[in-house]
Amino acid sequence: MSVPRLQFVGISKLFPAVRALSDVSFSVGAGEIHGLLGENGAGKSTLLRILSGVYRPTAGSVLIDGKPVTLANPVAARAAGVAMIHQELQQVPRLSVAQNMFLGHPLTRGGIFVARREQERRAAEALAAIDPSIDPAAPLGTLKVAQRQIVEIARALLDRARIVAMDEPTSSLTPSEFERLAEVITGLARDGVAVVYVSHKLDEVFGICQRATIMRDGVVVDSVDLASLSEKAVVAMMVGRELAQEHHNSHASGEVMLSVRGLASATKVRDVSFDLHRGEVLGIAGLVGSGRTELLRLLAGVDRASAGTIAIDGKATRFSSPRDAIAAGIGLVPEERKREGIVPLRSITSNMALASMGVFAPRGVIDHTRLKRVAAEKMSRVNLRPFLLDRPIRLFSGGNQQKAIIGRWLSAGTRILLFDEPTRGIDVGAKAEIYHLIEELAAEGHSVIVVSSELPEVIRLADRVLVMRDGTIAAELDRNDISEPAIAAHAIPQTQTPAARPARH
Amino acid sequence: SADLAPLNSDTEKDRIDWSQVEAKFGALPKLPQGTKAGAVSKTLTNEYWRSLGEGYKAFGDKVGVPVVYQAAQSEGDQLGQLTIAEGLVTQGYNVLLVSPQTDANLQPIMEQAKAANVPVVNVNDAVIPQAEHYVGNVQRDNGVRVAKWFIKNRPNGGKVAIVEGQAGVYAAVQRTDGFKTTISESGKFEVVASVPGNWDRQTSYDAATNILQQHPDLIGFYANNDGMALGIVEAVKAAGLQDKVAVFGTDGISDAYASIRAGELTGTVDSFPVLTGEVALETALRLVAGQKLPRVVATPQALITKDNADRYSGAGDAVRKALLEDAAAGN
Amino acid sequence: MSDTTLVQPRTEFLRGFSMRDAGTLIGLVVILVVFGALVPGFFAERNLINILQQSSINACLALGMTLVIISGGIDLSVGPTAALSAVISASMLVAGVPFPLAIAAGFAIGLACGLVNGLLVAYVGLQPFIVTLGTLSTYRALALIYTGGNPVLGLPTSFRAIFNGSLFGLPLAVIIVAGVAVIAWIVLKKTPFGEYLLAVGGNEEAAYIAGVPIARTKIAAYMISGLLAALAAQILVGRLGAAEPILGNLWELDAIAAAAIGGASLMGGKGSVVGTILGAVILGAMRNGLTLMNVQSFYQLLATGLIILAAMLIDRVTRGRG
Amino acid sequence: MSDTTLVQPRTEFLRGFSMRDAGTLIGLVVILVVFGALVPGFFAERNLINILQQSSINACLALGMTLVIISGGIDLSVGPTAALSAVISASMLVAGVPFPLAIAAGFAIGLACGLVNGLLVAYVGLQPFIVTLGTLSTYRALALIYTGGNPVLGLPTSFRAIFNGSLFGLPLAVIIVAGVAVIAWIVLKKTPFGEYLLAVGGNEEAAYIAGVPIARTKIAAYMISGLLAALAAQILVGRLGAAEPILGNLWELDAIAAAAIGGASLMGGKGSVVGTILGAVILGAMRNGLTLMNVQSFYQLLATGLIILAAMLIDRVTRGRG
Ligand SMILES: Nc1ncnc2c1ncn2[C@@H]1O[C@H](COP(=O)(O)OP(=O)(O)OP(=O)(O)O)[C@@H](O)[C@H]1O
Ligand SMILES: Nc1ncnc2c1ncn2[C@@H]1O[C@H](COP(=O)(O)OP(=O)(O)OP(=O)(O)O)[C@@H](O)[C@H]1O
Ligand SMILES: [Mg+2]
Ligand SMILES: [Mg+2]
Repeated sequence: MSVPRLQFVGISKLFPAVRALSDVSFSVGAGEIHGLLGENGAGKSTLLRILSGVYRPTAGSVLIDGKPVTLANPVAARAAGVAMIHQELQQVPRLSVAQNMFLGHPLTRGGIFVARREQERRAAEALAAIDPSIDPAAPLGTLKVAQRQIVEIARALLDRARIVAMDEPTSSLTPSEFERLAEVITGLARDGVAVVYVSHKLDEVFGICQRATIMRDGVVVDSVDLASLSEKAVVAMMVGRELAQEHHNSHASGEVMLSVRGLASATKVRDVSFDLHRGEVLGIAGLVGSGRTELLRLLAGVDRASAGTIAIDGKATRFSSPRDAIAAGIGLVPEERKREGIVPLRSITSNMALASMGVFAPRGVIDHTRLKRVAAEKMSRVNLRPFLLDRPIRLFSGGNQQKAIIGRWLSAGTRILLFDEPTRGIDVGAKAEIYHLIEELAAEGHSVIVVSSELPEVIRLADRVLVMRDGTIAAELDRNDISEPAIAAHAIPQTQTPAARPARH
Repeated sequence: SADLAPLNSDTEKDRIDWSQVEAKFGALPKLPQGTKAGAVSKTLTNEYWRSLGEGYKAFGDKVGVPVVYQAAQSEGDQLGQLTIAEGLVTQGYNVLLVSPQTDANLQPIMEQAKAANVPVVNVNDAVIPQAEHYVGNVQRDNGVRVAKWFIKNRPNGGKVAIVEGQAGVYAAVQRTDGFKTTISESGKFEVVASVPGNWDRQTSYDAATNILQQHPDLIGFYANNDGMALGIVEAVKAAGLQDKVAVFGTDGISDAYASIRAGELTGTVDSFPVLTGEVALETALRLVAGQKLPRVVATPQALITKDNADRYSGAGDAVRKALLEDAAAGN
Repeated sequence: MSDTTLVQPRTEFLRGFSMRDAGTLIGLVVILVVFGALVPGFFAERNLINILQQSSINACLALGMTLVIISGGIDLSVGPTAALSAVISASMLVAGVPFPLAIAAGFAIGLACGLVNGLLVAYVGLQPFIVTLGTLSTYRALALIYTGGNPVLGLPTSFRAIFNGSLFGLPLAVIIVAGVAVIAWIVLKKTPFGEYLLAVGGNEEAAYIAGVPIARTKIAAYMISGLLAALAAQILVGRLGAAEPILGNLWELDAIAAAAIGGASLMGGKGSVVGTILGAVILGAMRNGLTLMNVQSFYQLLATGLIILAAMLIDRVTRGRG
Repeated sequence: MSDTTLVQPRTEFLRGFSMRDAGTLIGLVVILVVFGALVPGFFAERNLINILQQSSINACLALGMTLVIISGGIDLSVGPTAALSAVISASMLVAGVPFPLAIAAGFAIGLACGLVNGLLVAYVGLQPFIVTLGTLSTYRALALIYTGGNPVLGLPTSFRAIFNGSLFGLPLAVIIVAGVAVIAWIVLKKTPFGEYLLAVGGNEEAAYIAGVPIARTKIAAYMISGLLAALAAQILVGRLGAAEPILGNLWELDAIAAAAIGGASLMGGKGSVVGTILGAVILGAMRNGLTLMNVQSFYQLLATGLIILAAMLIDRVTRGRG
């Protein structure tokens, strides 16, 4: 048997106060697509960051084609033939798409000037495989998250690397975009590239990976052949327990909590009307760019509506800031966690308490005893890991950051919760917890809106689904009518124009 | 003496000219053993203040009194200067010579020194209202002298311009006012511009360029110090007007003398910092010895032009002699 | 779960006095030891009190500056704000207005100056550096115009006693600023406003979505900075017995230096009250020591520059790659 | 591919001259029109040339500052760097060292000063503001110590002619700075280094992961800033005929103001060469106009402050929510 393309041998990584990896060993052959699975905080990103030269391992070594390599920095890793798609988008918004893709190793004319046209041409080629609609000359900041993620993927393809590491490359992508990505990845494997693929979407992993390594709390549980295992068995290995298959329970009452009429924004949302009932979980589905995020932002007071009314408990309200919406009982769990969700240098507790300072400081001074008690309570409810409430949130894995943001609204006593892609980048275990949580909230009489690009998620959670298309509501599906084909039928524009192209500014 | 009227060094009545001190109070009395003097200057980045320090040192050496001479880190560092002065008081110097950044920033020293029974002499420029002793020249007189030169040497009058020092600084205000008032009273001159130069060569150069551009028929500039005047000289040269425009500075730094000799700067009002330093330390030591002196000891100044530059730029004693002659002659 | 309780006490301690502050403290200790060895009488009680007193005005300003810096801004206009507040309040005193009213007016001016800065930053959305650079000139000009460039003299002696007295052998100014520091510490650590400041400076967008009143928080930071500048002005006027329109020249640089030495990040979201106070004392001790050593002013300037760099280096080394 | 060529000219133009620059240009036009109406002779060719000449030094510094600001830093030490470079180069000239050597030495000093700043920022990881605040004092002190505080006079006239001459009726200084601006524009827009600057200032982590040489990029920015400060010093020395150790006082503020008015963001990642030049001319035109109007010094200070604020406001309004 030939030497594996990539071998991790006894890798350990210690951060101050945290052992992120202990003695991790496994190998990936040339032409293999290898899944890397594990719950939030299992250490997947840390391992890949070691592979891509961002972190140095505390112990252990990485072998490429049997030879130990020193991956001292990203440049060395690239030179060793490693390309990486990072979980957090690593991009410069003010540079163009092509400039971002060639950042660090631009094409030049005579070694002096950046060969822009050439870069843009090559970028377009790489992008064409997944989303040809992206203009390589556009400033990256004008792209939507999903497109930015595609740019990130295309960038890794440019390198013609021997090893491609993908850390949740599809967290913002739709299933159809995944299909195209899958083709690209299989193509890479066919060319002998070793691919390490991290995703919380098990169907994807089962779809394209032959083997997978499963990690839990920084150690390898096992490297397995996926063909011989069920999803359920893999999940059990990931979480260390069996996850109960949950069913949808409705707690919706007839009482209207939130009533939206003719709501519109200056840019995208047009004439949206619907009611949200007490205890109801309302799903909003639609294609990327259909205006779901923007609708939630209007409801949460983040953006101003240009027309229409919002009434809560029958009382018409106007939001001039999220503060007003929060006072009215509405809270948003945003889509872009890093940019819109967390205050990176602050602790989990501070991040959690940010929206409910008034509650914790009834007389102007924060009651830290109470704050700690509530933080401990809420964070154990969302199962934060590691359970270090005073640690800066930036040191937590993405999934755990999300839990703190959810905790924020739990402690603020919010009655209407708006989730924008609530489980993006969140593992199966936590996902189940969050689903359970959403149901509990509904049972307690909260009203919930869930925007999600994962149809199973919508189907699992929603009592009722609104399908958005081009900024407006194309259909309303009752619980009994909810199905993937039904949603897809309404989401896709009837005329055969290409799927809603994002507006550029 | 809390009821001491706020000092105006230019107009104070209780004053004596430096040339009269010896005649009136006799030779410097014997000093207590171990007398040492502390001095705080405004800045050492300007030659004027360094020369003042040389004067202190020269006189100190002559009479065997050690002098420390410290300065703030930059002009305008008001609290830094206060820190320095406070340090000198706590260190037990017998007399303090201070040249404050502003009229008020060394005020606390007056009280601390009083408590420690240390006399304080305010030397030149900014004036501490509570000062019991002041040694220095009449700031206003600076401008007046230059104005008189114009009245005498440019009998036909014409347009003149002023480049001022830092806004709000006593010396700058007084000098400007002296010039403006005197030259305006003559009736033949017009002050077409009076703009800030912030004690800065480059700023003054730019200001002068702009003024000359607007008034090519200008006949003269008056600058509140020599650095600014030397910047103006360059602007005048660049405009090709060196034969038509007279430029005057203030302070009498060595560069100004060099420029006057080279025929570029028309003149400067020298306030003889070295001599001022000597007079100031002498005054301070007389106070240490217990003499009661008038509140202001006026030091000399003279308008220097090419004609008389040599008379005022020789060795220390020669200048002293020349100035004593001037004083006797009453100018 | 079990080790959470173990970790807690240390965490609690670290909250009040972080690793970062320990770094600054080491910097201060090094400087004190060096000067103590070089300068006889440096550790005399009188001299230590002098250091505190000489640091008090800068510390007062630096506390306000720290809050502004944490919010992601900067306030270059503290000196002119102090000057404007000083001359107006002083001329009211000279005109016979009762003390409390005149002092209140001075504080009101400080607040108003801060308000203007805050409004331009928070509502108009201009860059803090350039806004306060503009108001730096503007407020200074107003102070000069108001007084015609002359100092305001002849303040009632009884007024001066308020800010210039002593209590338990400590100058009142030191006690007042210590009080301000305690309040600032409480505000930053214990109140919603403190959390808001850290959040706004740390991630404005996230803070906005979480319902933090961005504009109000920023404006409040600038107003506090203005208020503390006015307080510093009162202390100084009490010390000097006069209010000058050119008072407070270059104060902003010292205040920023103190905050930065103390660990505030000019990128926002980070800063410490304890650190800032230590930073101000480092700068004060340095000036005092250099003067006592009779270092010539050019070399003092050199030492100032090098010590700022050294303090940052020591701090950098002691806290590691943080 | 076919419509690329159609779109090209507009894109190309917009790339060079953005909306943001248009805002700055409007600011400049407003100021010119106002002064033109108030001051007779403001639009005289001679005066316009004066404005350019008087803006040239600040523009030169501001270009370097812009690069540093784009990289996410700031350089407060430009004035003292210029002074140190000026006095050393001038004393070599006075000592009879050949021009090219003396000028090269001056430039080398500028580069060295920038290198120190850059190393402390990039390798030691100190905050740019505080590093250059420290070197601001340090370099100034070195210049003062080197000269004993005295200006260096008696420069050969033939040397002065180099930077003080005219070509086609334009002062050489203006032509030199225009050349520097063109180079800076090309560097920023067309070279990898320009991209790296934007990337490092825009998202340092992403830049690092992409393999951008972070440290080298930052150091280069500070070295360019130092070099341009040295160039500004040569121009000024040529103009004034003297190299003073106190030269360049407060230059940093003017340079930062020009860059900020021109659209540079002190948060990094953003800035425009065209905008900076316009910003420098705005400031120059303002000073010129106020002097010609013979505005009294207090009111000039007031006007300076208000015009900086107004320029930022005009700009803010014209570019909308950007
Ligand atoms: N820079 C750091 N400093 C300290 N701890 C860190 C750092 N980066 C990661 N960790 C910790 O290391 C552990 C592993 O994190 P990692 O990001 O690798 O998890 P992950 O498996 O990628 O999770 P997710 O699925 O949420 O992305 C977590 O406990 C995390 O908090
Ligand atoms: N703050 C904003 N400023 C400008 N344009 C925006 C803003 N937010 C959204 N858009 C644009 O509005 C359009 C609708 O995007 P939106 O994010 O609402 O879609 P979505 O259906 O939520 O898609 P996704 O699932 O990717 O979030 C997009 O073209 C997006 O670029
Ligand atoms: Mg991860
Ligand atoms: Mg969305």
